[in-house]
Amino acid sequence: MSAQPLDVSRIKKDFPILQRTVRDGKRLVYLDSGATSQKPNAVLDAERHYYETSNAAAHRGAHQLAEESTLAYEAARAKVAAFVGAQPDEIIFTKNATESLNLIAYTFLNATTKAARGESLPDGAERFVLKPGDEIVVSEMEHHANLVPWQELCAKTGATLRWFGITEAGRLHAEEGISNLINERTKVVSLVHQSNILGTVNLLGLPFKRAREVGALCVVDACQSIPHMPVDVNNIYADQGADLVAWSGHKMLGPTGIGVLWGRREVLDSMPPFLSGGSMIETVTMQGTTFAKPPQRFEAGVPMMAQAVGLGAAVDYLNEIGMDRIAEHEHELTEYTLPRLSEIDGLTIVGPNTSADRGSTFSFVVDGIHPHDVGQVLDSHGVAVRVGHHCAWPTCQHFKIPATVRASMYLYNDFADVDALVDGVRDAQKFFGVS
Amino acid sequence: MSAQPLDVSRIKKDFPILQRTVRDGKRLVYLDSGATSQKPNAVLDAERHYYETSNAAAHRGAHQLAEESTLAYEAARAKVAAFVGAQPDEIIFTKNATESLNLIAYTFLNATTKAARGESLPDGAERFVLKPGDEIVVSEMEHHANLVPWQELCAKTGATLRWFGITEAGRLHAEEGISNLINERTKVVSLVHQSNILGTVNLLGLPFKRAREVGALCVVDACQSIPHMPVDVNNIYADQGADLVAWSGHKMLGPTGIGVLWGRREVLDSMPPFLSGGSMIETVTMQGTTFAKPPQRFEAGVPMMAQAVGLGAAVDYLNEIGMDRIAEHEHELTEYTLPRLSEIDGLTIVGPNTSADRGSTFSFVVDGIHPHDVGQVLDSHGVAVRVGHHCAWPTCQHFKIPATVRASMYLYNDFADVDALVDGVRDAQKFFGVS
Amino acid sequence: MQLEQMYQQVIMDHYKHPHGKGLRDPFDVEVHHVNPTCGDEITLRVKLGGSGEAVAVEDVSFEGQGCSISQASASVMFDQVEGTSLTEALRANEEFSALMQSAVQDQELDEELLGDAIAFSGVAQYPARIKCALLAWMAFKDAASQALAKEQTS
Amino acid sequence: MQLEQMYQQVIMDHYKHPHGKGLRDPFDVEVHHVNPTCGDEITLRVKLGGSGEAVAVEDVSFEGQGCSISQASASVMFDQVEGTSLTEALRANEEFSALMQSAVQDQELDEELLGDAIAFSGVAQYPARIKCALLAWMAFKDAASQALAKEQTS
Ligand SMILES: Cc1ncc(COP(=O)(O)O)c(C=O)c1O
Ligand SMILES: Cc1ncc(COP(=O)(O)O)c(C=O)c1O
Ligand code: FES
Ligand code: FES
Repeated sequence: MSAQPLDVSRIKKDFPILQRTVRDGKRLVYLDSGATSQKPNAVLDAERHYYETSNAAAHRGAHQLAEESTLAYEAARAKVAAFVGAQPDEIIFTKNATESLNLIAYTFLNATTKAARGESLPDGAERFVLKPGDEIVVSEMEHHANLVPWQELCAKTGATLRWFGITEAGRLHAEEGISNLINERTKVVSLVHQSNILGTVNLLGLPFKRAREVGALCVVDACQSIPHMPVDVNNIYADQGADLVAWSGHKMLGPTGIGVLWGRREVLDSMPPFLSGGSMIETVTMQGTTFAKPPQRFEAGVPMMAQAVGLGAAVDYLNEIGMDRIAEHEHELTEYTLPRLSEIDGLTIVGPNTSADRGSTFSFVVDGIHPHDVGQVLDSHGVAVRVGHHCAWPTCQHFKIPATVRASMYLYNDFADVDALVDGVRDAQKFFGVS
Repeated sequence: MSAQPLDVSRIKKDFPILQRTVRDGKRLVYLDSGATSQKPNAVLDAERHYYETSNAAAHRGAHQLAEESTLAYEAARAKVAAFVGAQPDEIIFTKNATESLNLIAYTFLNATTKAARGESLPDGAERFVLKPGDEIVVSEMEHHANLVPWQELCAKTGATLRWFGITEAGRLHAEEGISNLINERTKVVSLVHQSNILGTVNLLGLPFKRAREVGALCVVDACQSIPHMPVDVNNIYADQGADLVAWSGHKMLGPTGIGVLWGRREVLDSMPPFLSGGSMIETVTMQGTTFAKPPQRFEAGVPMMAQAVGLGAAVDYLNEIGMDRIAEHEHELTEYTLPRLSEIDGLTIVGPNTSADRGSTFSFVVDGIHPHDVGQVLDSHGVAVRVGHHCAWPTCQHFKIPATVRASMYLYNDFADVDALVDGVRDAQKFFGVS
Repeated sequence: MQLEQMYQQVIMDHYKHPHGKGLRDPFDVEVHHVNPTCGDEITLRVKLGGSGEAVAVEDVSFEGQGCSISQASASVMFDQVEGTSLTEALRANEEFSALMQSAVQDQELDEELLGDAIAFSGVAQYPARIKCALLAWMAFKDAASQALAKEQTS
Repeated sequence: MQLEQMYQQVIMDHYKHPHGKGLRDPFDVEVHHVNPTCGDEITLRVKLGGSGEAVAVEDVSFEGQGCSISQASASVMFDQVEGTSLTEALRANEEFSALMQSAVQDQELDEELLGDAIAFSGVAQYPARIKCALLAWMAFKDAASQALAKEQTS
């Protein structure tokens, strides 16, 4: 265990919740970071400090608290920007990644409905105007957050949804037929970077290269990648950035209630507003309104200041450890976990069972026991996993299973946590008499 | 001061930020609660406790933390519901009131665009389908959050925006012409309950009675009323509830990053979803999706659990003091403040200068000094006010002023705070040589 | 909380040897219910007989897929409602819902109406599993009320 | 931080007795800028003269409404750019922007280019007022570059 690049026992101490026990004194083995991560003291302290010293509406007041609050909020934006190699004014704070992705989908709806009535739109907004027959491309391994908003958009505009399939090995089926799937009618290609159910890290180069050729917008759902590996939004694949990248703050040690959308400057500039109201305007009369530049254009209402400050502290914490070391650590967890799980008779990993281009998220099913029952036994051992379709129901349908057990790991997990998982699964087999 | 119904000096102790000093040792006099309120220890403790013991994605896991998190989140919903006389499943958590109001406006856009393509909608959704010529009624004293979303909706659907004016005294102009303003073409009447700039508490009975007659939806922006007075959403006027009520959690002692939307059960049931993604679905396939019942239908993605828990604690705190006592306290502040401000030569109150049907929010202008300069002098005294158009620009335009100084009070303010405000204004007059 | 409190022996027995499983003809109404949190589902048919006060549940048959709790619950439900009067069946349904709320509220329960279903009291301690236990009962309630409405309008 | 650090005497003088105020003819370009946070606005006209390297700011005139800082800043700007070469004027503009960033970054400033504008160093300590100080300068920059473009294409 000494080979691990992180001192996990020290890291665990930074997370107060990991000191608690569950189910009558069991050590908590938290393997549900894919849903939301735990928060270190540094983040909780930063939030509390903000509330106790500088709380006020950012960008709104003329008093000292408002100034401090604005500076704290904008400093957080700058930290998040630097974390992904972006400029501060390319970072929009949202409540979660779902809002970030909906913001993109609604950009199309808003541009389309405004264009239809001859309303004015920002320069470059034509690419967001859809007509029946236009196509939107996703994949079968999307989280519902990167699927349902596009289905809804199609229902409202007459555009057609198309998708990449999944290979038997749990990889994106991006080789054949790609130039048919992504074609002149394609307006947007929106793909998950790391699958939250399979753990697959998708090589986005091929689809996005083709998307560029046909002028389609390239969107990345980076919920499960940015918290776990170094990601430069300007270099997500083959020296090129995507156009828009969405992810959650609460999955990368930040507070609940915060997500992020990054957009290339020119792309954000060309987008009409989504949520409208205070602080996203330039001038307002009863007759009409003009809008501020990004990022303000997309941050209507009093923002989640404390959560942004907390996310800034999370970024500091991650930087101090180093994202490359975290990625390496998770890779070692993966190399340890895959064979340990494969040892178990009757257990099938759903997703890649090789450690290349995959993260430390492991979905599996156990013969003869429903995933929820496996999860229940694990829970009685103090092992917290998620069971169900993980908001990636079509992926389950693809593999013809109703649900999986999912263990998703992070910097605070170690081999002992994996061992507890394996022991728990074996115990479930014993309990249900299938071993 | 002994006549005040609240023991403000004790209450101030509950708010750590009120113990700090600003601008070289000045006592902080926080008069900007209209933008966001300060947070008592009880709220900060509840949030921290949540993170340290139960943090996990609500409604998603099968483990003990997820259970605790779900229970905590739903308990918060129940508290908020009881606080406004509602049922828990009528309460939707959003990131702020702006999102709540946009959710309503987008309900119309979504119903309209889906209906146009013959897509299926929930029973009763026809009332949300707009056509050119349909009308939306607001007022000239709306916050941008209850104005711009409707302007945007009109731009996308061809509906027409109409509005109530403001009387010289700063009241809603709701007497004459009401049956012309609200007519058979009116689909929604959306009005602010208490103006965030004028302090006016609007008597919604007349406009909403008329709205009911013509079958229009009744929407209330209660951002500045629910934190300050007892409000029963089923009895907002004349024994009847509105249809939908939006407000902010962060303005009622809750954390930043949380807002609320209440809707009558039948109304929510009839609304198509707004943000889509995880946990708001019933079934998902690549071909199509069906949606969960409210409130889940409107809460896509991992929710702001900690913020909801904090808001629940805020509700407990407010209940313990009693909303009627808070309202009485603010009324006494109003009765004290209005004459004290009127004493000042060259100061004009923008808004009602009588204490009936108005809250303790005071906008004013001072002859010969720009509001921002008044605010700057106040700031140097430790008095935190807001200056500008307060996201109610059309109200300023109505009164032909560019901006105002706004002092907005809450349960932790007392007569001494008012005195500090008055002294500060006089000092500004001295500083700028206008007295 | 021990695992055995949730997975009581009766539950495990019903899970391994479910009663009444498989879709049968004839039936008045068929419903399909899904548990959106896990994707599990049940298809359930109801055939009513008699009329007025004497309406009885002639047959209830089901097919589906789900966890041990949901499967066992369907089997137990079959025992409690099959062949009884509709009134009795719906009261058992109410009673079972009350049992599932029992972690939240303290209530007097009619053990007779519940039969083996009383064994699900441990499940009520696990909020995430309550939907599992209720899946079949909710489907039955839905199907029975549709069947009744059909009968009354025909 | 004392109030006097922001409201230095020079600033108060310019505020009370602004230079160059009022809209004048002839002009090449007129712009209208608004500070969205407060609603204050400025209308500004620029007339360029000469050509090539020798392009000069023949006149800059303005009208508007705003706080003391914005009004004083417009007056100071007038002094610095009126009659100078466009190059010089734009450099002063750059320098003033740098001064407004000085709370954030330490920088060497050209006091000659800034003239009275150096008095705004205290304003830079108050982030909410920086936009006030910049309003006129941003309007000038916008107008001047439009005027130059116009000249070059005509
Ligand atoms: C891949 C992926 N996309 C989107 C989401 C949605 O994120 P959020 O809950 O922050 O909206 C998640 C996590 O829930 C995810 O794993
Ligand atoms: C009357 C009114 N409506 C709407 C809002 C917007 O609220 P939020 O900032 O929570 O979106 C505010 C406060 O900013 C307000 O005072
Ligand atoms: S886990 Fe699906 S019904 Fe129990
Ligand atoms: S306050 Fe408007 S420009 Fe200064």
